[in-house]
Amino acid sequence: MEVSLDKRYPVAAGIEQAWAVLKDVRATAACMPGAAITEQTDDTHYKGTVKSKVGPSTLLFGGDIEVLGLDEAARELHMVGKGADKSGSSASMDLTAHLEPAETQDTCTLVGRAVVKVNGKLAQFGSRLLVPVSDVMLGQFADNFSAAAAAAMTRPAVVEAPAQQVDAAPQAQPSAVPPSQQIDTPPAPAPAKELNALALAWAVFKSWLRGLFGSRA
Amino acid sequence: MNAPTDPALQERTAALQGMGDSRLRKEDARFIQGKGNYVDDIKLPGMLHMDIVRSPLAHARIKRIDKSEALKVPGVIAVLTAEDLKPIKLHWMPTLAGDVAAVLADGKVHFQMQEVAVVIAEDRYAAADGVEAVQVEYEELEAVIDPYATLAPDAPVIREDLAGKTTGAHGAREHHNHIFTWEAGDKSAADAAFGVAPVTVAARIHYPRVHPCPLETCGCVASFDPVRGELTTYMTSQAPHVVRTVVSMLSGVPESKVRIISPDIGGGFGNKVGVYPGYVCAIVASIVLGKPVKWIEDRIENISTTAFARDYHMDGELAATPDGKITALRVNVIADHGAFDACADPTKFPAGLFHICSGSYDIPAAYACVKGVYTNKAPGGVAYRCSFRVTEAVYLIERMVDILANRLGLDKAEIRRRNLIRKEQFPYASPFGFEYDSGDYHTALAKVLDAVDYKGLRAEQAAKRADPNCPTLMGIGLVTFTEVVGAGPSKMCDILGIGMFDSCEIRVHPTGAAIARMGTITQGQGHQTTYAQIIATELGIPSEVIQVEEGDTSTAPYGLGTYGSRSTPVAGAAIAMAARKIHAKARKIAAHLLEVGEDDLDWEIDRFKVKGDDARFKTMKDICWAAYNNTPAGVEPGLEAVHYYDPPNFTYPFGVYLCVLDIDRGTGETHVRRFLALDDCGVRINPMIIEGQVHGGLTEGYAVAMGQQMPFDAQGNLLGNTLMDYFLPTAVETPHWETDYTVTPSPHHPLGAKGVAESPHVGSIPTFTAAVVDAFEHLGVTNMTMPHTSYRVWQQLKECGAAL
Amino acid sequence: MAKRIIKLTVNGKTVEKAVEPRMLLIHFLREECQLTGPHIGCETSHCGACTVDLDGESVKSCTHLAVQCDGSTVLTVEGLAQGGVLHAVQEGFYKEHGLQCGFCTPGMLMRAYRLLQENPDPTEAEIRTGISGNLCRCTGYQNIVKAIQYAAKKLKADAEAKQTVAA
Amino acid sequence: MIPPEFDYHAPKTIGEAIALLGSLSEAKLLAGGHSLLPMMKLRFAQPAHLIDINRIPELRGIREEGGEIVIGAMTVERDLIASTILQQKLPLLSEAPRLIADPQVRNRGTIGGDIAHGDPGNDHPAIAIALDASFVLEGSKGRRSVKAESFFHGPYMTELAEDEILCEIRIAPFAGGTGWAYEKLKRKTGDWATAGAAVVMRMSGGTVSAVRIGLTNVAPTALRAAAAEQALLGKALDDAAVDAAAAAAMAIADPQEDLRGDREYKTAMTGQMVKRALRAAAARCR
Repeated sequence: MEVSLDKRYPVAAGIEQAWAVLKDVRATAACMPGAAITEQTDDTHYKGTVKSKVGPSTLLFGGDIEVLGLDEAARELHMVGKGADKSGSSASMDLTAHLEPAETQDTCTLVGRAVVKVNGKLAQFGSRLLVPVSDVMLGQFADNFSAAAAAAMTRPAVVEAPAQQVDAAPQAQPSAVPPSQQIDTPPAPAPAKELNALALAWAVFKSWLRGLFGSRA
Repeated sequence: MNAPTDPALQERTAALQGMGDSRLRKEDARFIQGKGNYVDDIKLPGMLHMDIVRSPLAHARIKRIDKSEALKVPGVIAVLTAEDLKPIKLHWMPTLAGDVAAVLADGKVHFQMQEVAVVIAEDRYAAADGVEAVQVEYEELEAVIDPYATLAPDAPVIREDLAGKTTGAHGAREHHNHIFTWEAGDKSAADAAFGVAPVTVAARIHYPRVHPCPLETCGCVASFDPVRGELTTYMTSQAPHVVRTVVSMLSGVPESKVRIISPDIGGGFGNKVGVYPGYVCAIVASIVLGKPVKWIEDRIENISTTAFARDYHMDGELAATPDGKITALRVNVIADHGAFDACADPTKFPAGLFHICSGSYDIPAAYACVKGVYTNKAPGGVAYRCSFRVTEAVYLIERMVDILANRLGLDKAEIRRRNLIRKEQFPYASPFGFEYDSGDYHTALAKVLDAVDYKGLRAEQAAKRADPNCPTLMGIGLVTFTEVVGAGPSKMCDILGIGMFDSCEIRVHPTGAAIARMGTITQGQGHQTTYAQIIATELGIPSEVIQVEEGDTSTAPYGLGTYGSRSTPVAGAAIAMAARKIHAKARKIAAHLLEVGEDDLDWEIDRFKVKGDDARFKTMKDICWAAYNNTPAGVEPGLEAVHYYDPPNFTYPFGVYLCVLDIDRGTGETHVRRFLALDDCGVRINPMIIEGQVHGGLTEGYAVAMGQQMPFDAQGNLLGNTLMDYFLPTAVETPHWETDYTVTPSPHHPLGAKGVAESPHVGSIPTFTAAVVDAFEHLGVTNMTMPHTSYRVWQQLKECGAAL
Repeated sequence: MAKRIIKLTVNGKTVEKAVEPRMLLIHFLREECQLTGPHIGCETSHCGACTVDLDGESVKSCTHLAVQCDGSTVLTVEGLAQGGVLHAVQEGFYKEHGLQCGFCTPGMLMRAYRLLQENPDPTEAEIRTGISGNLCRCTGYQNIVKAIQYAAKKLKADAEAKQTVAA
Repeated sequence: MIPPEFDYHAPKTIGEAIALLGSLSEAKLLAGGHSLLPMMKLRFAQPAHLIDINRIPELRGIREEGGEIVIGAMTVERDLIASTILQQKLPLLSEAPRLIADPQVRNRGTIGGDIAHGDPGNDHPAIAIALDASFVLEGSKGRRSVKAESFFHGPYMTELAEDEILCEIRIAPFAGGTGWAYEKLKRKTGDWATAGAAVVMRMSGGTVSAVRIGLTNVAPTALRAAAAEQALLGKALDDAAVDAAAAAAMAIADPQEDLRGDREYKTAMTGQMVKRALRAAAARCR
């Protein structure tokens, strides 16, 4: 089961600040609901987890993230995440995101194209939910990203001068900043995020079973 | 059976409950009291439970399997992977089709939910916990789902284990995903006929992948006795003796020390013919651990991995004269066999008996070519309640005949009348080399058309079509099919080199009670009831005292099992022949007791009488007793016989089915208003059971035609593998069935019987499609692909501008 | 997980056992009580092969926890016949050829048994709806409908006979 | 298919249940269990605790109170069908459950469980919207009442807070002359709706004087087809009016594709079900 999503989200921060977050894989990953980077294996490879914990349901995806491209000039990040959970599902997302200036100096637009693929139980029981669920997840990602970018504004130290990176090959250099110095991206307003995550994941799990159980709890 | 008129004789005949009697079923007593003995009911001391770790991906490399967490789960005893099976060379196993199949994935998975590892634990709960704890790392590969795309030059290689193999079990392989190409008929004759034909029609007919889905899933209990070195396995198998042979070959345990017991089976329908990885792993686990190991599939595993059916993509062509006389048939098939060629067909027939596809029609020239291909789907290709690939064949020819009728503006009954093989042409040599044994197709057709007032129905349909405000579309489907069953003559048919005979052994005891054992195995067909009826009539002893036993390879004679409607045609014949051997000996004993010559005796129902002297006779009961204490000189005591029957030919049951349905133009829902099934299965042994078999076959046919499907997405995920989505109709959806019959005995079968259980499945499916398509015919539609769900039918309504 | 002691009446006998909270009623009956009449066909509450009578209602025991049944009364197909005499529904299935492979039969019988108490004189449509939670792959239901009609008739006759005796 | 381990609790009162819900982590309420248990067998759901609310008498039963019909949330479908109160005063609610699941499941499945899950595929949400029902919720902060129409926020997102339990469904009995219908298209017995429509209406002087329409499984939540209602009010129920209402309902349908059909089919079926339900309801208006 595969779907492509093209999205545009407003960001409540200037393009430079937003780029500071976007090019930082850890910071960007942290904006994905329930996602976390657990380990960096080399310049472009990371290990991470995505956890959706909802009512009775827990889906823990462990997997790899590879940064395929980080284009300073185009303000574009291209990364692929692949993972599997223990109950027999796997999922992957090929994400290309770049930033465009907006009308005002202190806002910009996050433009994303994601190709989401799911296999196993997820695809068998929940394929029809893929689009709406991905929509919600990306929507939350955008909110968190915007919040992170806004927060980053107050931390000019971590924003490298573009000049240094202008000639950067598409090959990513996220390790230019050692993990220890990475900005700790503030989470989006916790209650809100949690509520969404709960409702969302509950939706996912219950929805997988839609069409599966012609009966009632 | 010419029934006697004398009341006394009638009474004695009735007392036997023999051939033709609607005898109530002997097996029911245990089933209605919950005392059936199905495989999951079997509990052995110290028995362990096995569960299977399966791949979420359809095509992937296995990078790593980590058992450690699973082994920590309380109650888990062992976890086996391909690496554990390698030393004993059991990580791959041979298939019935001459291919090999992975028992546990060997570095690569080829279809979704393929077996990757097994967990053996103290109970099924711990086993399930263990399965969840096994960590497997995969590297996803591009999956190939489309059977045409799989033959593209650059298509991913599905079977790396076959690299460099340019020939398979059935000849040359022309592509890395190609299995075989099989031809039948006379291509040049067919091509010539098409060359000069004034009328030709062509169509691509897809018969989608479906699953037999018996209510009981597959399973086994393997029990190896390390002291005696004996392996006993209780197994849901339609062919226990063949399985024993395979198990012996695989395990190295001598066949004499392998015992396969098929207990009560909760429906088979072809799903339980094959040998599955679960069986092999349970057996290995039992041998390794020295304890009984039970494996029971769950429903999702059953639908997803064990033995699908059909998946034939057929390009059919008919050549004809302007007045509708068919002159030639050509058909080219792409057969999607999934990741391993595990079709259950006679060895020499990789496409089964698909070449019955000239059907009930007198077609001078015909040619068929079937190409088998690999895709990233589960293996199978079994005969789902039909003889090998006969359902596909009948579907093809019946669709093509309707399409030709449409082209010529001929009525569907009329075009059949013009092409059906005539009574006097039997035995009829088909263009594919079959010799149809007997038939009277025109009589059967006329009987059905009269019964439903066919003319009246067509008039009603015309009136409805003329009314633009009519909320429904009315369709009439008519099918005149011929099956080929009873595989089969060993000169043509074998499995693993073993001829497809079947067997019977009868022992009659002093009191006149008998035990009979066969190589077949009932899955609901009522063998214990009907087989006894055959013996009762042949030997004149009551059915009630005849015990029929099957399914235990240690007690039953070797037989090929029950599938492809072969029990009555093959085992039924073996029973009659064995009984006749006993009958001949009984005559000797009777002559001895009555002190007359054998030729001075007449047989009458249950006794030998001295010609012309009704007072002097010996009943079979008398003779049975004498057989153990007073046999003539030179005649050994006892009264038993064995017969292995190798049929001289297949049998060819036929039928005429008619369906009337109405389609709701608003929702696309179909309502079957009437369905009449006329079957001719030759001589009828138990009419009650025959009618029951027909009801069941029609209902399965309805399910296949109207709802069953196994949809895959581009990555090879099977969508809809539970009973929520996989269509098994309830009593509410199932139509009311009308049945009728004619009797045209098989000339070569000792009883004249042909077999019936599968005709209604084979015959009804094209009838439903014909009816649905017929409803749209005036709108220019000539074919539609199953299943005819409300959704698909509505799409057709919309396309034709007929949706409300 | 700590086991719970549950006590229930199964086919007239009191059964007291310690079970895991997650144990399904169908497994409790089949594994703990050795009552293998009820079968497992789909595990998602669609096929009805596991149907038993729980406190006077038909339920699918594959979708029910044993702990939920503490204090309950369960009747399975094994408890239908009384004193060696088949119940009318059992007789009906036999006489009308209402079964073939027999796998759905125990659930079908238990549903028919309860249906005829809910509605002693059902129409064919009511019977078909009444057993729509039970799947059969063999019979096409036509003879099952006849079997239930047979049982309805017999139960009615038996009841009338009783009344005349009483009168 | 074996559920994972969990601990089991069977409170006897609503208060105990709410307390458990507040104190236990990863706890889930167990009502009829016919969605939750299969989900657990698939190991999608792995609650540490199940709180079985089947043994709470105050959650069951149907009664009349202050001019309202009050239905306990744990009242099973079979009891709705059998209720003489409903048959006489809210016939839609005793008739519609016949189209839900199958007889065995209707013996366990509850109206409250059906509603509380907020599953757009469930039938009661749309029916409750058509009936203008109120839901009584109770939690640690006490009781509150919510209109059916404003209860469903998204797929499985409802007004119900984590520590709240749906206790009652309150509905005003039908006024004289009220017509009703629930039309549900499904593939087979026990299936979820491909599309469904619930209608409650009254006519006076040959025109529609009141009407409420609820839609099942054609959007992320059950919907009230307000525009469709407006298209009918004050009009005679002729083909034009019915078509207009159906069109208005189709306009708000936002279904997801699945094996039942694509968006186009489900949207079209929304219109079909609305038309059929309106005609059936009209035929019952006296």
